[in-house]
Amino acid sequence: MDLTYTDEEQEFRARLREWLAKELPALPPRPSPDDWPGRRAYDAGWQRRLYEAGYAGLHWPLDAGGRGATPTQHLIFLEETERAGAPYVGANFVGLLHAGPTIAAEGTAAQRARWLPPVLRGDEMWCQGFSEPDAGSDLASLRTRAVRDGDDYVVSGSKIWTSHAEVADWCELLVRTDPGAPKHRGITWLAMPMDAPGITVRPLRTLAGSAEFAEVFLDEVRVPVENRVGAENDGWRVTMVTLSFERGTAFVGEVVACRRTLALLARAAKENGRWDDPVLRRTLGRLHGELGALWRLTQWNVSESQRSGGVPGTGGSVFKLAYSHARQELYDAAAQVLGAGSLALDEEWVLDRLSSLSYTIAAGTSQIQRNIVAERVLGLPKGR
Amino acid sequence: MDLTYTDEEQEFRARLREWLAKELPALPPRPSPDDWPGRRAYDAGWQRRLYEAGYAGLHWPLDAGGRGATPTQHLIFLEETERAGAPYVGANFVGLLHAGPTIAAEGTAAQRARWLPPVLRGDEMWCQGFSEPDAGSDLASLRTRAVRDGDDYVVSGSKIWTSHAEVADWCELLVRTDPGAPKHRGITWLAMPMDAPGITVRPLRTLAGSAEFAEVFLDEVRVPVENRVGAENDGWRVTMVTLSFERGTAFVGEVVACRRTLALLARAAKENGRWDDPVLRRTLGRLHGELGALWRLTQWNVSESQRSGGVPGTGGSVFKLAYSHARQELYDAAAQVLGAGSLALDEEWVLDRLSSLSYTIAAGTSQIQRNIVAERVLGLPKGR
Amino acid sequence: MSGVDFQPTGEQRDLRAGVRDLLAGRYGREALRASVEAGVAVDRRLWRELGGAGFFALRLPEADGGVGLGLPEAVLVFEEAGRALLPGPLVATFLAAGVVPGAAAGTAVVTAFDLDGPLVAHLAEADAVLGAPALPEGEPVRSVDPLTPLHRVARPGRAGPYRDEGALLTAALQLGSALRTLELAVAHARRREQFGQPIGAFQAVKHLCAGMLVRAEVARTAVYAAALTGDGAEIAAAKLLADEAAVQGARDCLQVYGGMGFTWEADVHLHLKRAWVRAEQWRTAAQAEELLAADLLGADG
Amino acid sequence: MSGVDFQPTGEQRDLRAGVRDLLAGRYGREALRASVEAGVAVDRRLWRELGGAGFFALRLPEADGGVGLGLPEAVLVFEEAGRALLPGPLVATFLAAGVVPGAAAGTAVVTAFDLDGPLVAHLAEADAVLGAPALPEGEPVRSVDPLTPLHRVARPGRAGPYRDEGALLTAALQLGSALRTLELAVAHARRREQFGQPIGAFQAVKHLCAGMLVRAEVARTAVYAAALTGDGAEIAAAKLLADEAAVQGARDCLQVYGGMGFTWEADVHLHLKRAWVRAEQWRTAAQAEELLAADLLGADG
Repeated sequence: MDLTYTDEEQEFRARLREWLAKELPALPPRPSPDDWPGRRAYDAGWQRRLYEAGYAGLHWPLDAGGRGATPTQHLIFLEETERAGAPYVGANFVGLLHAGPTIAAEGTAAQRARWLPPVLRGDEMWCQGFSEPDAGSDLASLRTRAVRDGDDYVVSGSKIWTSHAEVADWCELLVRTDPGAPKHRGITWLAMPMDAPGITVRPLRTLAGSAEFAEVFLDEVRVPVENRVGAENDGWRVTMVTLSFERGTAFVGEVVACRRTLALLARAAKENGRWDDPVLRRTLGRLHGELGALWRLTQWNVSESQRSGGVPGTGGSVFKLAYSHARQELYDAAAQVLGAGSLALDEEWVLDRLSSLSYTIAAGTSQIQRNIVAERVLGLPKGR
Repeated sequence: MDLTYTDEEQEFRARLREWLAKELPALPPRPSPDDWPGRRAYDAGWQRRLYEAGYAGLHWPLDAGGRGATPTQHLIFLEETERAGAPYVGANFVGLLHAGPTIAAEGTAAQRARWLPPVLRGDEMWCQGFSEPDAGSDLASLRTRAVRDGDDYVVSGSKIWTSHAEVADWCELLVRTDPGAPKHRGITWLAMPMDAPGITVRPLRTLAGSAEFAEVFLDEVRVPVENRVGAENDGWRVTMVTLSFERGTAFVGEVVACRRTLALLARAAKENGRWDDPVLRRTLGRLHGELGALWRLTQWNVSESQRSGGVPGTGGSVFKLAYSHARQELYDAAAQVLGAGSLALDEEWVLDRLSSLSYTIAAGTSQIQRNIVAERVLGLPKGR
Repeated sequence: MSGVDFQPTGEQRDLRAGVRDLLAGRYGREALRASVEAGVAVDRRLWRELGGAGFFALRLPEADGGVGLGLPEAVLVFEEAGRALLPGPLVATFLAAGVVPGAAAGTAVVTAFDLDGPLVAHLAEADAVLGAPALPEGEPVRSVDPLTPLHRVARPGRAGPYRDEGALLTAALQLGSALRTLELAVAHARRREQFGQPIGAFQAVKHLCAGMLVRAEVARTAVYAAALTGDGAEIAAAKLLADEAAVQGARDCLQVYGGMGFTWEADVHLHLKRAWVRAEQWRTAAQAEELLAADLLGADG
Repeated sequence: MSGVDFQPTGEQRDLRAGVRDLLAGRYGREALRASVEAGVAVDRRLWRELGGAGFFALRLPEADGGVGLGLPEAVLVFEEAGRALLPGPLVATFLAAGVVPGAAAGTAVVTAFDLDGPLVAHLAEADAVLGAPALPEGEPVRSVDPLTPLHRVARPGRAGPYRDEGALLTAALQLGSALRTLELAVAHARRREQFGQPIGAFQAVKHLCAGMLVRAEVARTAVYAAALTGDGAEIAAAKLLADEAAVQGARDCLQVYGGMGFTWEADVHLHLKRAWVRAEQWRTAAQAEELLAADLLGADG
């Protein structure tokens, strides 16, 4: 057991820090949350800078155009960019962290050559069309149909919770190609061009008042068969394989951000006098301990995936259960620090509190995560 | 909505209070917890005094030798006896509160005449043989067999969690008389004399270190058919009917006792200085609010059962869920008041803390209670 | 019938049902969503209709043009207002009946200094602030609850003698909201299918709903009892328990709804945000707990 | 391999497995129950065997007859001791190695003033109290944990400079106990049938077990990390989280066991009672939270 970084890693961190210090002041101002084209341009610009500095696709394999970094280097990258207040991955999220790795792992040489370089350069953005209104926790029950017609699939149905749909060039789409097969067996993975006729994007307003997501309606959209990654009806496996790219780093930036928020909360409580209330002070102390432990759990999961060569453990579900709970507690504590001020949206923490409500739901509810942990880690039997 | 008592009830309370003030100082000293014959004699003596004063079987119907009191009078009786520190119902529990009411409701005239008067006078004690090692939450899966042989049933099997088995005269026993029937349909209710050959009682030590319960092993015990209450194979219904006698009063004494304990805790915290810790003080304040509300919920349930003529609402499960949780919180708070002193058994609260651990398990685990509430009150569907 | 009859009487049930019907007709889901989209919390016409129906004058003597009922009836009425998510300074206007001209009839809208600190709700929509000589100046502030507009004022006053009754009626609003989110969660759990069965058949969902019910029922008895006794500690307990039932109930409802609960279109967030607002009004959890602690020690000697 | 390798090395895994085997052979379930029935916590022969195996001298330099390992190895060893419910003042004796003669070899039994207040554990069985010039007089007190005898002393001393390391090693014991009660709960849930299926097939039971695992795994990383950094705040976090994992884990295990968990014969209560004891030792939750709060504010400026 060791928590010290190698000389090579420390040098990587130092170079990155230096580069961030030079680069960040030169960035244009951030666009407003509602300015989708502006956000796309901003995110693309940041990705381009990363590309030029050699940080694009850090964790992608070398033969996919990535840098083949170790999970620890990726962890350092995410930690330092968050600490420095660098832009989030934003509209590049799906391309860099999901669709891209899927194509890298399962695509043909031609598909890799077509789709991967523009992602790394920030030239093309992707969105994700997995969830459907009637297929939430039970994702594999998705019903969007694709029927083969010559060299195309003709796709009809609807998708939900699609971020950046308004500005994406491509959508990684899961469709049902064999309605007669067991639900996991009849699914196919397609890259759908977002400018194809028949696509309607409708912004989906969340309880935070913003339209961070969209619904995507598909009415006989034609997607070329050559856009299929993997075999027909093998899309579920294709998608799951991609998760092995995650290597425990999914929440690095968020945990760093939560710890920074907590420190700010403590300072605010000290300033407004609520620090003198032991109930609040001890709550903040406890959160300091919990978030510190979650940072260590991140390092633990990363070093586990490093050992196992990238195959994900079940640590992800354990981490997500603890983290989503701690994050909600963090913003409840923020409300305690603010008192009645927690009712005013001019305080950034109040919006963040609203967003945190999705953490026990999105990407697998806590209930589903507990089932996964109980059945796959602890070996408890499935119900009748 | 009204929380004031009628003149008649206030008079009942005043008379009872007066009687308790006169009677309690005359009681003999309490026997030690391990002195089973002494405890039986003590409990019998108290029941005799109640009988002579006209308080025995207060809530039993008049034609069963009871006083036909209203639920509110019963509530007042339980409240006042607890407040005054009168003896608990003790070894009379099953006779007065379960087996007796069952016989009163479902027994023949001869059975009522035989069994009820000795219960009211404190002459005969009952115990309960329902649970089995393999039939806990799933009580109806009980396996103790009874086979008809002439005028007897021959009973073999084992029972667990039987209080007062060492000193009881009778056991209300559930046995399986039709192994081929659906599990709720093949059960029969028998009154088993505890001096019958083939009965072995083995004390069951709990985690509190005491032998409050026993296991009862039955090896071809002969029980006369005339001791059967209700029809053969109708024992499940017979038992459930009895619950309608409960009328929301089951936890009256306990809630009163919890509130008294809480007041003592506050005083102890004030004395040892821990009252100055807002975390503890607010915890005690919250418990004061919760236990106060549970007292009101008791009154609510009693007045509901009074309206409905004794048919139990589903309020019992709601109450038990809230109460068992609050009781465990109460003793966790006691541990906070005591600090490291919570490790020493010379403090009465520490033993009570151990006992409180059974509250979310006994008489239907909290998990079972939540199922009941969800399915019977809220109408949620049963699982596949 | 003899004895403590804690249950609502027939008249009380009729009153509650009447208010529920009135609000269902006059402020149903469409009206609620319309006021959310318009960002208008107080509809003066509705306010006058409520006044005409005796909502605000419920406790005034009949001789003064009131309905002549008491706090127990008031909490039943406010429970329904909470269930319907009826916006506006209902509690302050109710308490102002007989004190501020027009409050009883619903021709005046009265708010209160019921939040700790400089924020005041519904200031721009109000004609008066309970117990204050004049309306203070205030800067508008974006509110977490779309139907509780907030202003920041320089020198906020105090809720003063109205604090207990304000806390009790606010607890009744919270109770109504808790009961409503429970209904919403149960209805969703019976309707929504995942993995081949209604999600309400899964124990995890069942037990969330059971927990909501337990909290709401305990809060209900606390609120009704406090209305009957008017005791300060019982009111603090009612506020504490009803705040929790409403806030945690809305969060659990959101969890049962899943992603749908995270949308603006679902009403769940409106219940949660209003519950957050009410939890800060009149008496916070910390204040209630301290008050109860003092009562506990005092009661014992 | 490059990079932060937080996982135990092969040697560390072997060490842990070795201790587990040693304790399984030397202090298995029968030995545990025998010492419970006899009411004897410290078995001098076993103590010397532990000493001979290097248990107490683990951190002493090899030149001084020790094993020459560090805190990371120590927490792995103490995790196993916690799993086996090994009784006695293990932590104090470990810390006394190299300080109190005989401690390293297991020929001396050393306890500590690790409880706030007048109670001292294992006083009658001890040869010395860590950091104290002599053994104090004490009155025996009945202990909640059958294997942690208690005495009340007139003038207790302080744990002083040993507090951090004592808290860390105690956290490791708690971690082992939390992992063990999880194993017990899972095994019971797979075996016990109710309503026609193993109770582990019910979501309510599954989710209790999943919660136990999450708490134990978070505590594990906190304990291991604190052993690596030796940082006071990280140690406080480790103690806080491991205390909770052990106490709540034992309670959840009891809930999964149902009535069987309430019996003296089941080991669940022994884990719970020991976890309660350890939670009061070296650093309580309140102390840990205050220490973490101070660190949080200090870290920020």
